[in-house]
Amino acid sequence: MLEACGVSSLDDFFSHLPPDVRLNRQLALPAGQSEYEISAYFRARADQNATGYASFLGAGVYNHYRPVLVDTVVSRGEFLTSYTPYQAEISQGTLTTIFEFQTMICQLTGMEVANASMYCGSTAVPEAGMMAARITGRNRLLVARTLHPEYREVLKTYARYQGMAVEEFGYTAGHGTVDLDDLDRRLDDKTAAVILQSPNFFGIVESVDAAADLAHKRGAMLIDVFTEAVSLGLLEPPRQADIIAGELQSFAISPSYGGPYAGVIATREKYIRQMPGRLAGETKDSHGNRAYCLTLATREQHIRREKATSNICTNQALIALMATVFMTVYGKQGVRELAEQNLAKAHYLASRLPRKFAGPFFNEFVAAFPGKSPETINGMMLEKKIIGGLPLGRYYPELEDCMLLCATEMSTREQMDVFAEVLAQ
Amino acid sequence: MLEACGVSSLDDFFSHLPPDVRLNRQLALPAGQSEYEISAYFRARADQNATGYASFLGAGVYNHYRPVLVDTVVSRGEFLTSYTPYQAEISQGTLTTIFEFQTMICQLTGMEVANASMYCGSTAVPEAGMMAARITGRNRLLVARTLHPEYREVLKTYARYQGMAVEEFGYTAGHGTVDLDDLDRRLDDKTAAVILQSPNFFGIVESVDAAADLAHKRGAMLIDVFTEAVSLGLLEPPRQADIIAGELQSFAISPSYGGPYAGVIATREKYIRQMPGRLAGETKDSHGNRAYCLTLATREQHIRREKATSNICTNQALIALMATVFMTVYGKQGVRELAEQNLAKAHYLASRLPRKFAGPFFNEFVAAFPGKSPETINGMMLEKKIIGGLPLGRYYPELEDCMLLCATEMSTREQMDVFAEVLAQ
Amino acid sequence: MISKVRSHVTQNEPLLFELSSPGKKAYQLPELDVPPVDASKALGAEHVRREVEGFPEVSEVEAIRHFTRLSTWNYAIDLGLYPLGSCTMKYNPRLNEAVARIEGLAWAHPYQPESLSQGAMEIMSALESALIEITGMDAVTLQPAAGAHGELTGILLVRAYLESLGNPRKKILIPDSAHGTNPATAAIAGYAVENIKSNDRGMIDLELLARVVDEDVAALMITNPNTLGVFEEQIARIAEIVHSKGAQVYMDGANMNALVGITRPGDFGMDVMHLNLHKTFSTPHGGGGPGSGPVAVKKHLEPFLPLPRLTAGHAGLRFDYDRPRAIGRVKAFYGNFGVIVRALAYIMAHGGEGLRNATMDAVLNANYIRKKLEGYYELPHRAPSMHECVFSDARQAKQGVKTMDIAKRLIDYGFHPYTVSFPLIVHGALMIEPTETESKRELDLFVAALIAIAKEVEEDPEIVLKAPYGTRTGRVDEVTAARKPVLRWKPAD
Amino acid sequence: MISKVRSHVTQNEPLLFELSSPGKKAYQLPELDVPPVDASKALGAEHVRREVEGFPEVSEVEAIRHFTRLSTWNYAIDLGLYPLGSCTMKYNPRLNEAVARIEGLAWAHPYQPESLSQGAMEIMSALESALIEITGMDAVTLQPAAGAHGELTGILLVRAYLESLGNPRKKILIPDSAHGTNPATAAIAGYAVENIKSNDRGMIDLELLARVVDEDVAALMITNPNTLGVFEEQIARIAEIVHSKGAQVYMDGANMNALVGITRPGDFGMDVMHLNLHKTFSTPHGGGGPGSGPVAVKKHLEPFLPLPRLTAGHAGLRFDYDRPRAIGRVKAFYGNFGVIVRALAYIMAHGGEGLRNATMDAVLNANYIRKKLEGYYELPHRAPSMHECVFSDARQAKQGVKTMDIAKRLIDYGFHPYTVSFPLIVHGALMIEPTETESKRELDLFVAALIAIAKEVEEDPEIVLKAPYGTRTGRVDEVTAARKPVLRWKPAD
Ligand SMILES: Cc1ncc(COP(=O)(O)O)c(C=O)c1O
Ligand SMILES: Cc1ncc(COP(=O)(O)O)c(C=O)c1O
Repeated sequence: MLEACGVSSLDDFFSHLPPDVRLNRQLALPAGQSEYEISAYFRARADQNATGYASFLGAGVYNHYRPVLVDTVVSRGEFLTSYTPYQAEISQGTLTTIFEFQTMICQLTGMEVANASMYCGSTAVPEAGMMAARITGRNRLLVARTLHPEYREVLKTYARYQGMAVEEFGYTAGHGTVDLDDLDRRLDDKTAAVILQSPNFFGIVESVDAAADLAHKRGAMLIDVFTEAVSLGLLEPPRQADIIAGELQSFAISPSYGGPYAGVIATREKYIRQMPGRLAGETKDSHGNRAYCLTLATREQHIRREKATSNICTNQALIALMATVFMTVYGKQGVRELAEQNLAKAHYLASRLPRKFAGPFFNEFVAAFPGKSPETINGMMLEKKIIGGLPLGRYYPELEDCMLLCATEMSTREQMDVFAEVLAQ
Repeated sequence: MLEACGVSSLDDFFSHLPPDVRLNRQLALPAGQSEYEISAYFRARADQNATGYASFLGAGVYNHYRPVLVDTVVSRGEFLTSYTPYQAEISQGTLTTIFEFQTMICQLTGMEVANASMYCGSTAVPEAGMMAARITGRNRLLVARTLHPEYREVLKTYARYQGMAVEEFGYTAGHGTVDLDDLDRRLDDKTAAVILQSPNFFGIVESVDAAADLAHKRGAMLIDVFTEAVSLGLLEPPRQADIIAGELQSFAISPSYGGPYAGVIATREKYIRQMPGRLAGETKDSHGNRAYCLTLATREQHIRREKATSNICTNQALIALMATVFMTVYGKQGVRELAEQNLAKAHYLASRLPRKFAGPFFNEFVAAFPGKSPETINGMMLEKKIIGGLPLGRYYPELEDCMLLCATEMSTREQMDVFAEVLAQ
Repeated sequence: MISKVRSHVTQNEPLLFELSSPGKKAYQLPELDVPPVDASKALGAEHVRREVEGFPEVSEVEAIRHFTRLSTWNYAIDLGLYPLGSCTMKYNPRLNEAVARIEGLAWAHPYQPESLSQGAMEIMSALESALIEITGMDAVTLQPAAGAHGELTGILLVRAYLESLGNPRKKILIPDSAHGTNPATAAIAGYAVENIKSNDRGMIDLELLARVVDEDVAALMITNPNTLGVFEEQIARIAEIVHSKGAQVYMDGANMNALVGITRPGDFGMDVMHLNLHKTFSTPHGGGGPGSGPVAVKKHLEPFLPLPRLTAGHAGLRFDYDRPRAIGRVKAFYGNFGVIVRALAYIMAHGGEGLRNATMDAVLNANYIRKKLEGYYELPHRAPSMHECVFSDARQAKQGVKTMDIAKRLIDYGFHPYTVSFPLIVHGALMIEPTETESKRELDLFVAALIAIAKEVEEDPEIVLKAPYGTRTGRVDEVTAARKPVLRWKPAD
Repeated sequence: MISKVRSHVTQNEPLLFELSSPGKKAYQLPELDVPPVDASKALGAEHVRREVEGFPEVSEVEAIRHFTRLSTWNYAIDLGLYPLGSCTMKYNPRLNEAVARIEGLAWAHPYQPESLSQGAMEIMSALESALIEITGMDAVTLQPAAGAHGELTGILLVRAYLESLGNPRKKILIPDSAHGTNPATAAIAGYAVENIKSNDRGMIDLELLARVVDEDVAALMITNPNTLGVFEEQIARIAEIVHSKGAQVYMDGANMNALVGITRPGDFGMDVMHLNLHKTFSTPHGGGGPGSGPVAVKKHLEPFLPLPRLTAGHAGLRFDYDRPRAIGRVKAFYGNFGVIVRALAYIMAHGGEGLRNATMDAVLNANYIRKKLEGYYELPHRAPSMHECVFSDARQAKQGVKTMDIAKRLIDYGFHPYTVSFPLIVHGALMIEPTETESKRELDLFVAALIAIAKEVEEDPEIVLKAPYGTRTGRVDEVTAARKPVLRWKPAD
């Protein structure tokens, strides 16, 4: 091949690089290793992590069973090793699954359109905020303190340099739901959108429609956020919301120490052209057969460049496919039964613990231990091979004696009983 | 559908069964369980088994690394969930891999033809014996005591009712190789075949050709058996053998507590029609393109019935495919380097232990501990999370103070040093 | 008109050996942590080969592409209905693959101490118990590697038992509808085979049977439901007749998918039988195997079961090798454990009721197909169908179209064919077994395809005779393959 | 004539919703071991939905067949060359998939105690160190989720840095050859974009650059090698010019596959850059993602890196949240850990020398294709190619054939097309990046296909204009799709 290229050595291909920028040594990295050694390395790292623990952690990342079919499907080379489906004639497999994904997200959220995925829930929120700003021509975002704290941090990072003001509104000490009066006070004609989460960070179901009414009165949009997709199997979606931004990790996406996950944005038809991210649409091929392709690309960076609705390019396609398979496996009955089991488990655990808030909750709730430190309690639990809840002090100073607990279909009664008993001591 | 069938209930389909043979209750089995519960059950069983132990067990089942590609390939539904390739036009994938398998087995064994697989090495041996009996018209089998003891047991079970006499010949106390004089003494004109294993059960390389010469002098055939396929990467195949019967477990087939494995029979072209098992052959399709199909079916039970060369039907296709992928991944260089590593590891371990036999060995050898019981030694090893060797007393009373040890590329120097040190105490 | 499939580009691929080029590799070994050993010194130069001549040399990406491309040339259950009669090609839950790969199971060595094998042994004993309940027999061995291997084991048990009574006897009776493995097995077990003709209902003729059973008969090998998918309604009488002459009844249980939860061989007089775990209990067939053929027996045959026997000891489960009357071993180690794991997982997922429902759905699907097609294809036997139905090409043959031609044409319609020309008692058989895991949708498409083909045969038989057209490989010349066998690749010289 | 592919039946398949029928299920949940809870009571009736309307109901076998059938409609790396320029579609070792699924990694919760997360943190820190060595930069954050996300992070770092010096400045300079994410990113970061024209060698024009860089310029976003696959030979000078006006140089590292082991951005003056782990370091692209876009910076930007920062504490690794000058978070948690695992596995498998060899092979393959095709396709820029080469359809356009038509025709020849009409500075671009994992055999087939198409264009352009023919789906009407968007399935009413 060198000959064909008319060079005598591979080095010749780099001879035009200025010598002073060349690296005149090998990279200082260990020599290449075998499959066996590499998997041994990662198994050893895995063993340093928590294994064999029961856990009551949620807070945006949930411990749900992953049906075997999920990896069976995403491991097929035809899905795993294909690129973004720009060439529709040899990408109908991916395109069809995206179209099905978009449809199922609409069915779950009650929205009219959904995109093909965002990086994750936390980045979907600022994208939704920017979208609202474009639509309303306003630049102020009101965000609930009951939105996931890390989501709020991401929102602030994104908003900061776009002249978008981000202001928070509070929650009621009794119910742990958004403080509608506080929201109403802060709403003004510059407000592009009100952003809240339901079930909120405390696991409590918000009255999104009430907040939406307030927002709409001032010409602002309502952005609803979800982190626990399983709740949608049981919860009435917020019909009054204008945009829904969510995280699908609960749908067969392993926690994987924080990612990759899949975010999504759903909204009303009329806002499509302001939507970020890829969209698959239905059309026909030259034989008149139904076919799918990526569409409305004029919103996107590769066409619109600095005027694009977002800079997103690579998204989370394969992860979204996991969610698609998950939704297919559970289906209509399954998503409901699954949600009901989560509800029952969390309520069983809650029934044995001191709850902080009175609001209705799904599979997470805040437990308060006046005078005790959540860290100490978690320490006791570790000895029982249980990872307790998330101490809330770091995010909510006023809740420093509280922890956020989660129970899912994977939590056994036995584990929950042990947790309660250890506490009782 | 019931309607279409003209019945009112599923039970109607069984109404013609005599009432007295009907089961009038549900089967007494636990109610159906979820994926999650079932995998939990099997994980719990797995935890009752040895896990996290180093092991020096071989004796027909070897601990070799399984390249990731193997499961990647055999997990593809197109291979995993297809049937025996009777319909060639939609089975070219399977047929081609079988043809490649047959070819690589020939290349490894130096034979001219190989079949598509037998159940395992232990059943391939009697099939080879029956084959020799058909070819020679004789009915006596001389089998080496250095053939795997369980293989000999299986051979006797098969031979017993076919009027085939199975007689054993011994090994030399010094070298642990077959006793050629004893063999020569026992050879007669009724002998259909001489059966021996190389490397033999003691891990020692036999001089197969010498035995072959003796056999051929009396018009008997020589059947060579291998249990450690990796040895063929380094060992000159027995060119004088007439039939080779082997076990491919070493080629990316997990030990799986004894099965499923894949056996194989290879021989000379002239004996094809006496061969048991399936064969894939090359031909053309209606467009003149190269194609493959199962062939020479007239040897098989579904055509020949009681006159078939064997009663085998279902074989070990998917397991043979694992071996095919393994041979592909390692290839010409790899099978040799792998064999060389096995040789080096076993010789390192042997260098620190008292060897029983002087014969040349590959990756297994017999260690003798005069006055000590191998069981006691293994007991000490277990405390160090090491599974020792196979005590030989049960199979060879004269070797009750011996154990068979194996080291492969998976055995680390550290493990072997620990083993030696524990012994030293 | 063909609505099930469309044609699409699929990659060509040479043989590995044609793809190979010197120096390429797809592997890497850990660095050797012990001194290297000179092979010729250690083994003797005469024992060391120069290389494995002709062995492939490819890169990792070439390897995965090779097998991925080849795989796309296959049809499979994961792609659609696979109605092979007598093969029970049902969907195989992927969970089974996952559990069989759990490290502590997949990497268990058969010789590791029993104390460190209790998990594996418990799995085996759990499956034995389940199969005993399902078959109504008294004991089970999991050692046989497949159905035919189970048959051999079973017939050897019969032989050992009869021998223990003083006379192994000479022959085995086998209905002419039986699967080829039955007579082949009898022969290996040293018995003469006497075929008995089925009556016009496709069942055993009791008079005939009564006439042929005598003191020379060791056993009757019967398949129930038989290969026509018909339940032997006189099964109890049949057993009586055979037993009356001191012979045994061997049941080929390959068709248990029609009986599980409905009736039990142990309850209708069978003495010994095998099961095909890879059919009834869903191990994927993997292009031809692996299988597992457990043998279930009545008490009187139990002492003869192969070595070793799994038994409960004081310190948990153990293998018993001390059984003087045992026939010996039929296989090294304990059976195809990996398949045993899958079968148990399948049984656990279904439970008693689920297994029974599966049986009923299997029978429903077969009868649905029979009903929909009986107007278009000849139904040689009218007895009620269980899990499969068998048509003949009698009508189509008048146009010169044979069952094999119809089978090939089915491929163009997007289906794997049914079993062709078996059982032998039906001339030009179309043997169709849909299994319970097929949806009505898939069955309707299949029925529509066979009806369309029947019409093609009427209107233009040529179309059918030259099929398939849609496949990357046209009809394959099997005659030449057998006449001049090419069984391995050789470098072109 | 087309030797790479043949057409074969592939299964049709409706949408899930068309497949669905009431009552079917593919799941089973464990039995509830706690008292059930009445949802309306617990949540308030108004919060409880009746059902998820339209949600699918299918059986397990229907589910697996659905996705298996759909998958066969895709092209993929596992099937062949995927020469998308700028996308680095290399083969992805399957080992990476296996290690990413090890339970202790895949099931690690981001909030589990740091003491029980040391393994995960060690992996992250090992990758950070490797990337620092590879890029020659001083610090790395693994938080960004993809390249574009890394760009945003990087530009925010520049902004925060400049702000700390008193003035964030107004604009970002971007060559007209840049990827669309560059300007899009600049805009989100609140900067005006000024495009700068490339010179006729496809590189940055130094005079022009010197003229446009002023105190309003925050940064130059440069891609090196640029999207023509050309190394900016004046890169050091460029950095000097930019720095001389107090601006920063941002390097888009999407093309690092051309540089790893050969030269390091840190050594030629780059201040900040992102890497696409899912390109250079081989995470499979999965039909569009996931990715990971670590950002590497020089010391002066380190204080501004996003929260939290992985640091070595006395009790092992810990996350530092106490960094007042940090830009904040760009993503919840710590980054796409699963992709990080894959990238580290890839780097470990190659080692330093292996990575360098990969780079050289990638450049060799691109140059080989360039050489073989330059006689048939217009090469608008003659500067030496690195990992990719860019042709234009100038010659074929004379026959009315555009790069997209040639791309579609390539599909008939069994290949995925190259990147079409990017970079924008080349009219009708054919952007070809083979990557190092392709064999000469596959490259030769690809070259032959493009040559054959060039001939077809001469002899009978019509053929090319109507392609593809071999696919189950003909050329797709994207115009209608955009004009009347149908973005979800709705029940036919
Ligand atoms: C009726 C019948 N009996 C026996 C067998 C043999 O079983 P196996 O193929 O597992 O050896 C089969 C399998 O095809 C069969 O259909
Ligand atoms: C040159 C260049 N820059 C940036 C990007 C954006 O990277 P990502 O798709 O990971 O966001 C790409 C990817 O297509 C690219 O090719």
